Amino acid sequence: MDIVDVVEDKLKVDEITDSVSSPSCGAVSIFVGTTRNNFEGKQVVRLEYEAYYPMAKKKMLEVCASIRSQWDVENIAMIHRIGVVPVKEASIVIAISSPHRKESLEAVQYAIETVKAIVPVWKKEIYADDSASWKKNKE
Amino acid sequence: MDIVDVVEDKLKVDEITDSVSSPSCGAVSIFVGTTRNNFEGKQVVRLEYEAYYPMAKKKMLEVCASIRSQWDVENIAMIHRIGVVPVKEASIVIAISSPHRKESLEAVQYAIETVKAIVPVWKKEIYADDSASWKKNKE
Amino acid sequence: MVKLLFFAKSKEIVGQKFMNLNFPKSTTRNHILKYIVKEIPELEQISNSILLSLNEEYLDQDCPLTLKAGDELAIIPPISGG
Amino acid sequence: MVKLLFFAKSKEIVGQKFMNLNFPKSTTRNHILKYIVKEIPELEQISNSILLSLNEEYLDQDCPLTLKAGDELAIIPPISGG
Repeated sequence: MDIVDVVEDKLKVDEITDSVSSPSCGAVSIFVGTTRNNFEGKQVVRLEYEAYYPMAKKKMLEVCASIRSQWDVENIAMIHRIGVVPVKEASIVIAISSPHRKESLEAVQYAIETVKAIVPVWKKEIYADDSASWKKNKE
Repeated sequence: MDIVDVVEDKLKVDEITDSVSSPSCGAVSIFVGTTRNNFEGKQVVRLEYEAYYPMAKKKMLEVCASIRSQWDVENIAMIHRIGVVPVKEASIVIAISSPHRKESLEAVQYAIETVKAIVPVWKKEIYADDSASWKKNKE
Repeated sequence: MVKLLFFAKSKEIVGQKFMNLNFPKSTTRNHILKYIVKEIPELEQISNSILLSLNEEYLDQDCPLTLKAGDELAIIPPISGG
Repeated sequence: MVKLLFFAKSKEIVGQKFMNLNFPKSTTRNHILKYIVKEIPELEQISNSILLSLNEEYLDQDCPLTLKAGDELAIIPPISGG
């Protein structure tokens, strides 16, 4: 099962973990991206995310397909939060279950790298001095 | 901060994730070990774990120290559940926060491998036919 | 008429979320980009860093392509999700 | 008197969680193991697969060591946590 979504609400790690766990699996590996309070010495007060909704979901499903072509995993969930994300809260949760631990551990690492490379979502950092900057993921 | 514990209650991934997340971190990587319903074709009805409590905690703290000598991570939580763990529920949750994602992703993989190798905890599988077997982690 | 979507910095520059434009029917990725910059000159400043998508697929290469009514183009500034 | 703890399979075999035993004071890991098997012959069946710990540290090597009153030895069958 592949679950992908782009939502405006606070992400719940418990619920997302439960949504992928399976009686035939021994492992769930999870990555949670959270908002940092600083960037190159500047204080970040909040992040604002926006997405090209349908294309973002389409690209996340492509990441799921690519994972399945490489690893034996059971369920995949990728939920990206958009809108304002306060410091310390999660902007993305990726959870993957697999019968054995190696597969989901490797897959979750690949998943976040690939999401950052191809899913059309944008992040703007707003600093304490009211300045702001659209970010760019590193290659 | 290193949080290690051996508990008899159901593990709450949300709470453990919150306990490690930090305003200066952009990532939390989490591994959840769950109970599988099968082993070599036999139906597993439940697992029973036991631990050498004080030594288990001591060895988990050693794993934390070893992680910190290798990666720049912020907070580490390792909670092992013992007693009866029903199918699909978590026997262990390891959560690690880091300023950048690479560190916690690599560290969580190392953490579960090392916990499985050195922390004195034992698992007994109980099968549908009432037989049972003490397990042994692979090298 | 083709719908052209703006996101992030391009949306801020243009001041709107989308625009309906009449593109030449037979074209390429590079011609589309030139046409957009001619129609909306404010976008020139970011034209080197953006990608284009057509119906939710990146236009990576400059191959010939045919636009039809109802197609959805989008300007994709450098992404920063995750 | 030294406290000897049993876990998992060794606990099932012995039928109790711990035992107080008088070990020779100057000894080695291998002597301790032989002594345990002599005192509790049922443990012979698993003696090749177990580790020993002294005060919560694995005894990996067969070096000389000195036991004192209050020390805690444990029989560590193959572990299976996680």
